[in-house]
Parts: sequence; C-alpha cells; structure tokens
Amino acid sequence: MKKVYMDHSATTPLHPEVIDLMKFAMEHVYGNPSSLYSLGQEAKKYVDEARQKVADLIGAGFDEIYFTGGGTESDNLAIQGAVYGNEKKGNHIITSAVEHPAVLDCCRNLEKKGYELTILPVDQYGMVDPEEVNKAIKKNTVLISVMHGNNENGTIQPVQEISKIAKKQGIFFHTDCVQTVGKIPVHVDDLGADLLTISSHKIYGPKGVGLLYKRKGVRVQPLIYGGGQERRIRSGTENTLGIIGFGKAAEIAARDLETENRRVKVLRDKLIKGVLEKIPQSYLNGHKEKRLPHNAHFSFAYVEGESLLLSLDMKGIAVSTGSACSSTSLQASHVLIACGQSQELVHGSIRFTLGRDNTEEDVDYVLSVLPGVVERFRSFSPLGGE
Amino acid sequence: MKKVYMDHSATTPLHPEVIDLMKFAMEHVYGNPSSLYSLGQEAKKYVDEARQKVADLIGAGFDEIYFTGGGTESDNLAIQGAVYGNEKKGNHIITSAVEHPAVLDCCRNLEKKGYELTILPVDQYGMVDPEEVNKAIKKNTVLISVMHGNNENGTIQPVQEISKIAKKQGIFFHTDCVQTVGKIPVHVDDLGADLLTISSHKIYGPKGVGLLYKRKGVRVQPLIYGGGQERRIRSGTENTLGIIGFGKAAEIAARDLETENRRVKVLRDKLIKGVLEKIPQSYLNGHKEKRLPHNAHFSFAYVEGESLLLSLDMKGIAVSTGSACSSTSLQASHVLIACGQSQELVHGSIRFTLGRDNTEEDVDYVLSVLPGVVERFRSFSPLGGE
Amino acid sequence: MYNPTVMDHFENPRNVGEIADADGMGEVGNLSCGDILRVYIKVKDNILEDVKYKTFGCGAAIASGSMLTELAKGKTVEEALAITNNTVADALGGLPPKKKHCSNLAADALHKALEDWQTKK
Amino acid sequence: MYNPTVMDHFENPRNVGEIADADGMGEVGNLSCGDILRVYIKVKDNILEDVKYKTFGCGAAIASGSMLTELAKGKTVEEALAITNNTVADALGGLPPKKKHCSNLAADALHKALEDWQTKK
Ligand SMILES: Cc1ncc(COP(=O)(O)O)c(C=O)c1O
Ligand SMILES: Cc1ncc(COP(=O)(O)O)c(C=O)c1O
Ligand code: FES
Ligand code: FES
Repeated sequence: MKKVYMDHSATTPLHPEVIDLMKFAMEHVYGNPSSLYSLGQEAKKYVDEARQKVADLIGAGFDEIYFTGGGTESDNLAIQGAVYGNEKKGNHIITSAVEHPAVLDCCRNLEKKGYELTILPVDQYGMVDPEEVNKAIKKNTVLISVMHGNNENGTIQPVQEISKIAKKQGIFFHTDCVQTVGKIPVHVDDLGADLLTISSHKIYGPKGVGLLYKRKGVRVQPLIYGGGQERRIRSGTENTLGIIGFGKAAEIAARDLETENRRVKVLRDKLIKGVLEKIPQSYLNGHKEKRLPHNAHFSFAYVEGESLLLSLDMKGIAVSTGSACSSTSLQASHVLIACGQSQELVHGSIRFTLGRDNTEEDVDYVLSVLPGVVERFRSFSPLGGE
Repeated sequence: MKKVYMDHSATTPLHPEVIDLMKFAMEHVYGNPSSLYSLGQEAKKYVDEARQKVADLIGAGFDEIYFTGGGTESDNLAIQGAVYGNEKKGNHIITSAVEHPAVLDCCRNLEKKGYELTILPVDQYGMVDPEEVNKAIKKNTVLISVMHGNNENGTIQPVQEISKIAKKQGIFFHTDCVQTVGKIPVHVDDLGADLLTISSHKIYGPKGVGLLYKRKGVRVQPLIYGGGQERRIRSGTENTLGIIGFGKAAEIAARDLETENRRVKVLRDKLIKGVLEKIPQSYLNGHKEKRLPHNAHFSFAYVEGESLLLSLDMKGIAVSTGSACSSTSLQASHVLIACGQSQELVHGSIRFTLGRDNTEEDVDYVLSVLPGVVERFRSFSPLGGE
Repeated sequence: MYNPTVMDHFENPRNVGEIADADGMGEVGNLSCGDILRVYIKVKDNILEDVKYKTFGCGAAIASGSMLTELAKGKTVEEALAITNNTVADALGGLPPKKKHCSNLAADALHKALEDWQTKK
Repeated sequence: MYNPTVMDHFENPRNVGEIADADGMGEVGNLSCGDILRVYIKVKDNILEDVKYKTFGCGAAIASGSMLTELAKGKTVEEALAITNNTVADALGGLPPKKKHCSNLAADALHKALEDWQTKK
C-alpha cells in the first residue's frame, strides 16, 4: 500500500545525514562532556559544534543557546524561568489563546499559583492583534509570549510588531518557533526575541532535545538544579547524541530552507486547491497568505476527525486532528475554538503538514482518497445532509 | 597507546546491543507516540515495551514509570514535585550531605524559597545513620531523600532502614538509584521507595533520558506543563529513540547484573589492593564492604586531582576527580568534606569506576602507571615530603 | 489503539442508516467530546425487529453503534433495556480507558429510543 | 581544555624545585580552589638570577608556575614586578575562563617572593 506521511508538524523522520552522523556518534562519542580527560573534551567539542550550528541557524550567539529536553521544556523554562527569575519586575504574563499547551498550560499553572495572566483573543484566522497586546500591558507585566507560527492552522503571528511593543515597555518577549524554524526565516534579532524555543524533532532531528535561546542579560531561573551544565541554566548530563543530531539537522535546515520550502509550498497549494474544489462544505483554517508553507488545515462539516484520521490511516495516509501534540485528549482544538469556529466544525478538522519526503504523487493520492472517505462518514452522520 | 576507561560512574558507552536496536529505531520508528495513526501507535508500542523493561528491572508497575530527560530531571521532579504537590502535608525536607547536586542543589533552592531543610551528616565513610533521620523528623516533614549508592566514594546507604522510618511516619521517601541500578539489586519494594530515580547513561544506555518511579497514589506536581504526556506528570514529545535504547539497556542490566558485577568486583579489589600497597599515603575513601562493586576511590596526600587526571589521560587512562558530574567546578568534593577529610587530601582524590569493557590487563596497566605519576607530582608539591 | 474487533466494526459498521417509519428514535450528545449518536428502532410484538444508527463520532462511537445494533436486534424490549455501555464495550473486546464513554453514547441512545417508543405507544 | 602551550608546560614544567639558599620565597594559597604555589628567587645585582617553583595545584597552576619562572628568570627586579597574571596567561596563549585565577597564584607568589627579598635585604 502507498504510504503518505503528512504529519510533519507532529514529528519528522530523521534526515539520512542526521542518521549517519548519529550512527557514528553512537560508536565513537561516548564521553561525558563535563569530564576533563580527552574523551570527555571530545564529546564537549561535538556538543559545541552543534551549539554553533543551531546558533547560526537563528542568528544567535554561541553563548545564548541552552540545550534542553525538548520544545515543551524550553517553553516552560522560558516562561517559568523568566517569571520566577524576575519577580521584582512584576507578576503579570500576556500570552495568546492559540499557543501550544506547553505555553498555555504552563501560564495557566502560574495563574493558579497567583500570577496574573492575560490570554489575548485572536481573529478568525487565529491572528493576534498587536494593538491588543498594547492594551493588555500593565505596570506589572513581566513577560509576553506569542508563538511565531501556529502548530495547528499554520498562521504566522505578527511577532516583530509585538516584540517592538514589548521592548518599548521593557518587557521580556518569548516566542515559540518550534513550527517555524526550518520553514520560514527565524532570526532572533529580526523577531526581537529575548527568549525563543526550538525543538529538534520538527526539523528532522531526534526527539527529546530542544533549545532555549536566551538573549544575553535576560535573567532566567532554572527549572532543574544539579551539576550546573548549560551554564547553570539547565543541569543534567548533556544528551550528547541528541544534541549532535540536532546540530546536524539545524545545519541542513539552514542549507535547504529556501529550496525545500518553495517545493513543499507548491505541493501544499495544490492540495488546498484540490480539497476545496472536490469536497463540498470544506473550509481552510488559518490565514490564507500568512501561513506556514507546509500546512494545510481543513474543517469538514458533518464528519468527526478521529474517524477520518483512522480511515485515512487504513489507506496509508498519516495526518492529525485537533491538537496533534496531545491527540489523546478528547477536547476539541482550543485553536479553532479561539478562531470562533463552531464545536461541530472543529470536530471535523484535519491537519496535513507536508515535508521533505512528500511528492506530487502523494498529493494526488490524498486527493483521490479523501473525498470518498469524507463522503462515507457524512453518510453515517446524523448531522446535516438531511 | 593503551586506552583504559575507568570512569563508568560518569557515563558509559552504549552497549553494542543498544546500538543495534537504536540503529534500527532511527530508521524505522519515527512516529510521534501521541499520534493515533499506526505509525504513531507503533512508536508508542516501542515506548511501552521499554517502559515494561525498566519496570521489570526495578520491580515496579508499568504505570509507575515516568520517563524524563535524565537523572537530574528525575531527582528534581521527585523533590520539587513531591514538595509542591503536598504543600498541605508539610514544608520540611530531609536529605543527606552526600547527595548528588541534582538532589542537594534542588533542596537548597527550595530552602531559599522558604521551605525547611535538614541536611543529615554522615560518618567518615559517608554513611547516614538512620537514627539521625529519626531525630530530624518534624511534624511538618513531607519528604526524605537519601541516595542508594554514592557516585563519588561508592558507599551504599542503609536505605531500607531509612524508608521504614519514613513509612512509619507517613513521610514520602525518595532515593536516587542512578549509581546502584545495574550494579546491585534495586527493587522498589525492597527499598521501600515512594519515588526513585534512574538514569539511562549509567547503564550503557543513551544520555538525556531517565525515569522517575512514582508509587501509585503518591502525588507529584509536574515541573513541565504541556501536552500531558507521561500521564500528565512530564509533558513533552517522548524521546522515543532514547527511551528505546534505555529499555534495551535495562533488559541487559537485569540479565547480566550478577555475572558482570562479580567479574568487575574482582578487578576492582585487585586495583584497591595494588594501589594501597604500591602508593604510600594513599587512602581508600568510602566504606570497605558496603560499597558499589565497581568503585575504587582514593585520596593521595600532597597531590592535586586535576593534574593527576590530566597526566593519566596522557597515558590513556580516563578517571575523574572530585564530583565527577560537575568536574568543571573548582569546589572540592562536598562528599569527602562531609566525611571529615581535610581539604588538601580531598584535593588529591581520584575515582576509578570499572565497567563492562575493563579487563585485568587494564587494572595491571593502571597499577603500572599510577604510582609513578603520583610520585612525580609529589616531587612538584610544596606540601609534605619536606 | 483499538483492537481488531473494534476496527472491524469501524471499517464495516453494521446497520448504519435511518429507519424511515421508526417506532422510536433516541439521540445522545456527549458533553465531554461533542460527539452525537442516534438510534432508530422498529418494535413488533415486544421484539426489536430492526435497529439502525447514525453517528457523528469517533472510531469507538462508530464501532459501539454498530455493535449495539447487532446486540439489540431481535431482542425483547426487556432484554434491550438490559444492554449497558459495558455490554457493548465487552462485546467489542474492550475499549481504551479514555474511550469508555463512547460506548455510553450507544447504550444511552438505545434507551432513549426505547423511552420514545414507550411514550408514543 | 588547555591549549598545546599550556599542555607542554604541564607535561614538562620548567624550573620545578626549591632553591636551598633562596634570597626570597613567596607562597600563595588560592581560596577558591585550595591550591598552593611557592616561588623561590635568587637575586644578584638587581637581576633574578634563578627562579624556581613548587605547586600543589591544577594543570593550569603547574603550567603557570613554569611559564612564570621562564618569564622572570634574568629579568631585573623592576621588570619582574611588572609581571602580572595576565602576562603569564598571555604567554601561555590563554587559559580557560575558570582557570584565570590559577595564573594569579603564580604572579602573586612571585611578588611575595620579591617582597620577602626586599624585607630581608
Ligand atoms: C508550537 C509547538 N510548541 C511546542 C511543542 C513541543 O515541543 P516538543 O514536542 O519537543 O516537546 C510543539 C510540538 O509538539 C509545537 O508544535
Ligand atoms: C547519583 C547521581 N544522581 C544523579 C545523576 C544525574 O543524572 P544525569 O546525568 O542523567 O542527569 C548522577 C550522574 O550524573 C548521579 O551519579
Ligand atoms: S470520543 Fe466522542 S464518542 Fe468517542
Ligand atoms: S584550580 Fe586551583 S590553581 Fe588552578
């Protein structure tokens, strides 16, 4: 059976060059980077090389990169770390309604602990209005966190404008770039980020490793205490193998950014056009232009996402529904709800996210299979069609 | 040049069987375990298999295992998690003076935040007296954390007796088993642990992955919020590759525990005997009998550890000095200081930790090289010898 | 995620559809997931002659509806009333813990359809 | 960790030892790391005729002592007084940030030895 993986925003396979390097590292790089003897220093050299590569990818300084156990940890470190580390500055956080749970649940937990939280609304495309940010700022605002690109509907936020507002008021600005890095240019100075999150496994690197970019001078309190690795910001023996793979993935992401994403965008546009044409009562979610080049996110009236997903899986097509990163939860997508979509329509949402391995044939295959599957479930549905 | 790696308590190379499985997984297991389609469920199956293996290794239930980003994170999750998660029960923590920084610094940080902390003293072997635990308990004690085996001097603590005391008083008991698992039997019920830490890279698995054992019913607040993975205790996309390698390493550790450690102990005993005989004013640190089978930790009067380490490295021998996990720090080992050793002697401490790859020839080589190196530095030293 | 029996009923759901001249109809919406299941019954001489369902629901809902109709068909009203979500889930060989409520949808819709028939009678 | 120059001076330290009839001796202990370095000097006609050192210290301390003695030997007292930890660290081609204080040990011990000579004179 034909296999089409179109869930690259959930995770990506390892890039073949990443695999090669990691295979080498598994056999040869086994020292502890904190050890003083040559075997340890050799491991440290590999980690530092990777650090330079990820720094280069986002225009950061070598010393501004802190490796973590993934995007979720980086988001938590950025937010909890900045808030706990700057208690004298204030106790009010601003974020948006469409953030990843790693940001949103982290902020909500701080709210439970007594911090003030403003969750900004979004428009129908899931876009934050910078004017709303301005209005939400209070005397005690210490941190604004707005993601760069949305993991569900692919909408790209006006991060530059928001960071300018933050800067003017002397408020720290964090942005989750897990979905944008490697897809569109991510440069810490262009974005005006004080803190920035990246995850390795979304750019063809291994899972379980990520980074926090922390601008020099920004105070962050650690989440995890111990041996003092990562310049005391994130203790724990370095995930050398993961970091080495991440570094390679970053190098490739920088190298192939333009060509690969131009290619994927053409396929994605064909997919969107085909789906909207072939399937009645299908809707594209997210912003039409200001969206990630690999994302096509639809709602289909009168069908439920999980059954669609399972049926597509039986036909070899891997996609996701709702909030992909926690699709074991039953809650309807908070992102689409925030965009004002009805519960029922939200339930019929499916995300296609294309990647390196996808071809035009893949798109054609999806377009040949999807309409029938949607049609079939509609015939089962007590909603509509009557 | 002959290469002798004798720093297995700092980290271990990947076991060849672990490498093989990880190589396979790198190519074939790339789904996100939270994804509902078969590729995701396949990855979940591998993660669950690993979960069963680590559970089996320590006699835990499948549902009592929470994968984390390493031993340091597990220690922090256990301590911060239990303390924040049980604020109604009390705000006093008891730990020992010889804990790993992942426990000690985490506790000290809680003390800064207003929690009460008792750090128990140890005897000259680094042993905690259970009677002291009893005396330290207060009405508001919520957690006792005492490690199973020490990472520096190898002393094994009377964990069973301590956990009994904790249990009697209804206080949670955490034990860091990073150094003992795979070396001596570690069974959650035998040890009486409510919370227990293990790290993969000390048992020939990959770095950057560990686990927290949490007995059913013990409340722990997460450190990291997000998608709700690991049953909401530790959010973040699972480090599938790392977990798969960890699982395999656990399987091997269980399988080879007895034979391998009997073998290593013979070598270790030869090393201790040889060093003490050949080098005047050399002292064995830690307990003579109640010690890890692979650990030989010495202090040499009138020499400084780092120079010894570097010289041995030039001769192909990798060992560590002071607190190996943070050997970039200049502070003298807090463990040896807690044992009442003089600053100078502490400075001349060297840890040999043997492992699977060591042979009798390795020991002979060390015994042929070490005395000369110590002698040479003594001749440089303004201390003693005059 | 689902066992082969569930997947079979998901792939080839039995008795999907409506009964134009149904004697009873019951619809249940699940608050926790927003899904909906509707059951139609045809009753003759105290026997459920025909049972059909429609659902806007997850895989487990589709399979539960399918299994429910198979279980209920040909049963007496009393037997049908004794069908619970557990009956359905068990007949499916079990559902994942988070999906237990999906079998409720089916059982509850059947009971509602029976009530509907009762009142109309 | 250390550059090749440092490693060379660590492996083959110059002028290790004592001067039995030294004109000045200076010993410095470093509080942050507990290490010790001792410098012996022999002064004739305002020139440091001989300089020797001993250390209980890390690799950087051994290399710093070695480099210091090389730098100081044959210098006038004034020139020797001008030697700072930076002079030593620079001559070694740099030290890791955490190891900067090790070169202090050496420079400070020299200055103490010169003081000692001054008072004894
Ligand atoms: C926008 C966004 N932020 C954070 C994360 C979490 O990163 P990780 O999966 O590495 O924990 C993800 C994906 O899961 C994401 O899409
Ligand atoms: C006793 C002990 N606890 C915790 C740790 C930390 O584990 P990890 O290196 O996986 O962060 C170590 C080793 O570094 C250790 O020896
Ligand atoms: S999740 Fe709604 S019916 Fe199953
Ligand atoms: S660390 Fe003490 S002299 Fe270098």
